[in-house]
Amino acid sequence: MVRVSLEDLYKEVILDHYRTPRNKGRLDPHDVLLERNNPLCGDEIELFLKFEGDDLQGISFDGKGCSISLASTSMMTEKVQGLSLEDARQVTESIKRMMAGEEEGDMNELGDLVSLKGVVKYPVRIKCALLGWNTLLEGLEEGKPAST
Amino acid sequence: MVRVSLEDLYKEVILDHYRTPRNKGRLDPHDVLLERNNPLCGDEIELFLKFEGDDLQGISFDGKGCSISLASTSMMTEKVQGLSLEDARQVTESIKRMMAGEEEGDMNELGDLVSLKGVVKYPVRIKCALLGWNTLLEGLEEGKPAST
Amino acid sequence: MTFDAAVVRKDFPIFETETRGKRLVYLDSANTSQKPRQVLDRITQFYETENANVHRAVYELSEKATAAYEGARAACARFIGAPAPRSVVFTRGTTESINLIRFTWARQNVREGDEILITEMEHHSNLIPWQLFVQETGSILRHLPIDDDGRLRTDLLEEYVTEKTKLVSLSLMSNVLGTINPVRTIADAAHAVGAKVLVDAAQAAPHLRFDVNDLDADFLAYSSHKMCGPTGAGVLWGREELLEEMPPFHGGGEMIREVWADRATWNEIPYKFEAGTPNLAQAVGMGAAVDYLEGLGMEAVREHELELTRYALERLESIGATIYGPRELHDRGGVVSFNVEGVHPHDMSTIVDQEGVCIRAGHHCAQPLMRRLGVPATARASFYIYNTPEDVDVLIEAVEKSKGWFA
Amino acid sequence: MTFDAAVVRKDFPIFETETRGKRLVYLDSANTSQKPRQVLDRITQFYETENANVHRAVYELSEKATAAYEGARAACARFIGAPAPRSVVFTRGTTESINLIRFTWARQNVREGDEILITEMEHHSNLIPWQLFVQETGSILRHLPIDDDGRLRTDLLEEYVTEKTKLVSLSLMSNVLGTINPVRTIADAAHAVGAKVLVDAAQAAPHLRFDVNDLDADFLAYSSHKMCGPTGAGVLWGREELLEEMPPFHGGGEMIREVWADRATWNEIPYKFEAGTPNLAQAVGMGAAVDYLEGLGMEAVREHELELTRYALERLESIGATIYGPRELHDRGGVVSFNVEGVHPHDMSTIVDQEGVCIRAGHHCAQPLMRRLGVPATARASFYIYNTPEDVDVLIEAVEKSKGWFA
Ligand SMILES: Cc1ncc(COP(=O)(O)O)c(C=O)c1O
Ligand SMILES: Cc1ncc(COP(=O)(O)O)c(C=O)c1O
Repeated sequence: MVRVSLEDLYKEVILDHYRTPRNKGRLDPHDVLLERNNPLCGDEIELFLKFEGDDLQGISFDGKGCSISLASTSMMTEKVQGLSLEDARQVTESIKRMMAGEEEGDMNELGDLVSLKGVVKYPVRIKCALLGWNTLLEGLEEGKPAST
Repeated sequence: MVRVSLEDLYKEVILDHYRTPRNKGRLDPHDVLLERNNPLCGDEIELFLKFEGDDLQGISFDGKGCSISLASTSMMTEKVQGLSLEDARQVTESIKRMMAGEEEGDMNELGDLVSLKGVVKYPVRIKCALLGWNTLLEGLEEGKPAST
Repeated sequence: MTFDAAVVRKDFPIFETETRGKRLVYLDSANTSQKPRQVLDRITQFYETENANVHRAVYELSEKATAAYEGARAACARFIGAPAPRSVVFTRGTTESINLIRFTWARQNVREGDEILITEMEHHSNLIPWQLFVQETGSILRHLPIDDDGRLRTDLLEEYVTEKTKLVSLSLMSNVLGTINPVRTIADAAHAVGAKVLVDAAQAAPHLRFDVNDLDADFLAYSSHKMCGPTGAGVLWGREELLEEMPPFHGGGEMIREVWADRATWNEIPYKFEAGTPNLAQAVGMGAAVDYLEGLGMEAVREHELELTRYALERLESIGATIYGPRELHDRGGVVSFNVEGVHPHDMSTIVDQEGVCIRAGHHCAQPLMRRLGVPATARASFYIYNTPEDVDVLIEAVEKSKGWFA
Repeated sequence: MTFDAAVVRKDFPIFETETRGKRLVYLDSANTSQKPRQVLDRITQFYETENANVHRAVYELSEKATAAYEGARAACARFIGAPAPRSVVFTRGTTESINLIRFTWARQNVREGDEILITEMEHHSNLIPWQLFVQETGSILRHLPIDDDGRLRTDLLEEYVTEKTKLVSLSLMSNVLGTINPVRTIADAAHAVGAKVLVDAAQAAPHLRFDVNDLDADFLAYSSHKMCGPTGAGVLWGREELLEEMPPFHGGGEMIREVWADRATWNEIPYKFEAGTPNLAQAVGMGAAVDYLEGLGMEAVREHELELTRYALERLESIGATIYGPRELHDRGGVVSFNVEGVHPHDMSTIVDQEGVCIRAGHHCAQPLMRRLGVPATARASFYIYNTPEDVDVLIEAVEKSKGWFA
């Protein structure tokens, strides 16, 4: 298992996205807008989704919170933008399994996102890291059903 | 302090009164009848009192329960019968203080009753020993007020 | 496969002490059990190396505390065959667990004119909450009778379980009679009319292997202190879907999700029912008690107690004691209530205490049952894993002695 | 006359452990405190030499247990200047104590249209019970505001304490701001209109000397685990005449006197409110914690904490932290909430944890207060008898480090 020190986790992954969030701000037009929060730390996000057929054509977010929740959400938007709903769902499930410690996390599938695994060592922060992903999962439900 | 073994307490004091209770049965006529119990052990007594002016002219009891509650009540009736209400009250208070461990118990005032002190070593049984006395105290309240 | 109680006894530091200068013969485990070193050590270890508040804080110590606490929850779930740890709510004990149902599920689901069925052998903890509840709501409390052997009159179920019945609450094992009740039969009858079943497992959990699925229970309560665990801990298990639907009980920290000045939303189960700082070290200790008992094996525990009970019943009958509760061993636990002619149980208890024997005397928190049995009180000996046949011998000798005093 | 915290620290075994390979700097005592050996030993001693159920049994072991339990009650009464042990009810903690009043006294005395007054700085444990209560009864919940310094607006008392006010429930010390509230002033106003006063002393009891008579409180709640005692114990103190009048809360063993199938009578106070097997060992441990704190002297405790707080405020201000709560030390306890520009408190907490520093980050069970302060969360350092100025130095260094990461 890759051992990432907290300092590396922050300095090499989190801070970049925290300081320069990708896809931040309102997305217009959008098909779905979800507001979710993590009352424990006061993290709040708004997630905007735009569908095109079976694809997640557009995604953006806004919000405030700790660096882990915001960076994780920013990385998420980069990763899933343009994927099919089904693929987006699968990536999300992989991330959730990885954060639950059930899976190592596949570099090929997840790329950079694997570095989020460093958070697993800080159980209380896992909720922060997953806030965006859980919101996305809800949002995908409202999109076109993937192959049925 | 007199050290009474449990065996002595039972054999020399309690059992005599338990087997041959004094003043047992209904007293007629009576001025006061009180039924009281100690739900913890299921002890139940009925106490009959007859007043004559300021004196406790007659007293009897009936009931069922453990040997300590019945013997103590039997001894009580022997002791207070014929006393003035005020004296009966004072004896009762002395017994209660003795059982609370606040007083040694005065042989002159209490006589045989001092041997009840052996019960102090068995705190849960103190309630048994005092059932009759507490009932008497209530009953005396209903008698003529002592010197006011 | 059973164990050697004399060896098990060595796990329990209290047996290194004497009482009244005599070897301690502790026969009051139905009241509260003694605690093995393994459990005490776990509690101390928690305070010495993991102590912090749970769930709320980010630092490592709090994570350790949370892991210990949630690990205990998983153990307490596994112990009763509960499918998911999240269906286990930590409480102070059985009494609080039952009252929790009174203030939540029952308030939501039982209305004026509805019936709650308990039995004639219930502990006050499974009686008074329902008395209070029916007084508050105008519902009706009924009591399924027992027969003269101390077994439930299941032949009367049809009469007592009706369309009006909303809840059947009964003990899996009686703390006075030792009877093990046919909960599954009763649950089937209850479910047939749409009623829910709450099982008081305070006496069963320490002594019997059972499974909430086999019992088909809807709720089940048990206490730590009677099963080698610390005081101040207990469990309310409930079907997840029922717990989800129930309103919260106490308000406070941890049971909330979002809070405004005038309203709030609730945390997920089981936290919704765990307001305030939980009994952390006690839950952890209860988990250790589960581990300890599972180490011995609950089948072995049961077998050991059956042997002691057989022997005790035999010896008590041989000295002419009256036994309350079933005489045969089938569906019977290691609780033996008895009386000896001419000796009030309170006197007996005081006298045998001189010989180092701890038995309970009184109504055993079951006054209505005492009335049904027609006695003001009984003596009661109850057995556990650290008791030996020698303990029974000392008991019998001491009882004989008390008879001698009153002869 | 104060004590040497470095010496006191040696009483606490947890400080022999390390966290993340660093010296443990525990600054989360407002959440839960660490436990001294003296308390842990007392708990173990109870289980090893006195363990039995209380009140109910006749034998010597049970008498010892009862004496230990009632001795603890006397200690907990003395600690808050309560006139009689019988006015002290043992609960699981402050949260349960407050909910007990909600389900008993309040149900009996607060009606539709009546008002309950709390404050803007209350912990969820003194907020949610009243939200639930007013929803259940149609009464009204009001919040006495605070000023920007984090002190209660006592100048508004006349407006908030009215003829409709039946209960004023407030904390003696805030777990977020550190403010020590002028309870006596508020109690006088409440009593002038016939309202009762419930004091949440969860934060005050571990740190301040106070007396229920001087406060002129009617009820007061505090928790063991925050004051060197075990988890799973707490106190509800009440004026005897109020406790006498109140209906019982939980139904079960011990709280009854006589029981029939359909009704029962109640035991005397405090037992009327202690249904079921109590948290015996925890109460005994809480008593030992009282003894331990009284051994140090509560004045000395206060003085020690004031010094640490002065130093911490000074150093935090010197690194540009925003402080929430009073800046001056008068009427202020050793709880310091703060934020550092650019570093979310959760990130800070995770980062300082790497340096062995345990601080709390979040809403501290006071979400409405967070909104009033206009922040989603704060970091919080809280001090106790085992903290030293060195701990503050390590904290400041660690906070600087977290700033560095985000610089
Ligand atoms: C001010 C205040 N009130 C109430 C509580 C609740 O106490 P407990 O969690 O011990 O029930 C706390 C602590 O969490 C507190 O700080
Ligand atoms: C059958 C039964 N139910 C309930 C209880 C109450 O348990 P606790 O006192 O642990 O709340 C007991 C024990 O006292 C019991 O024996």
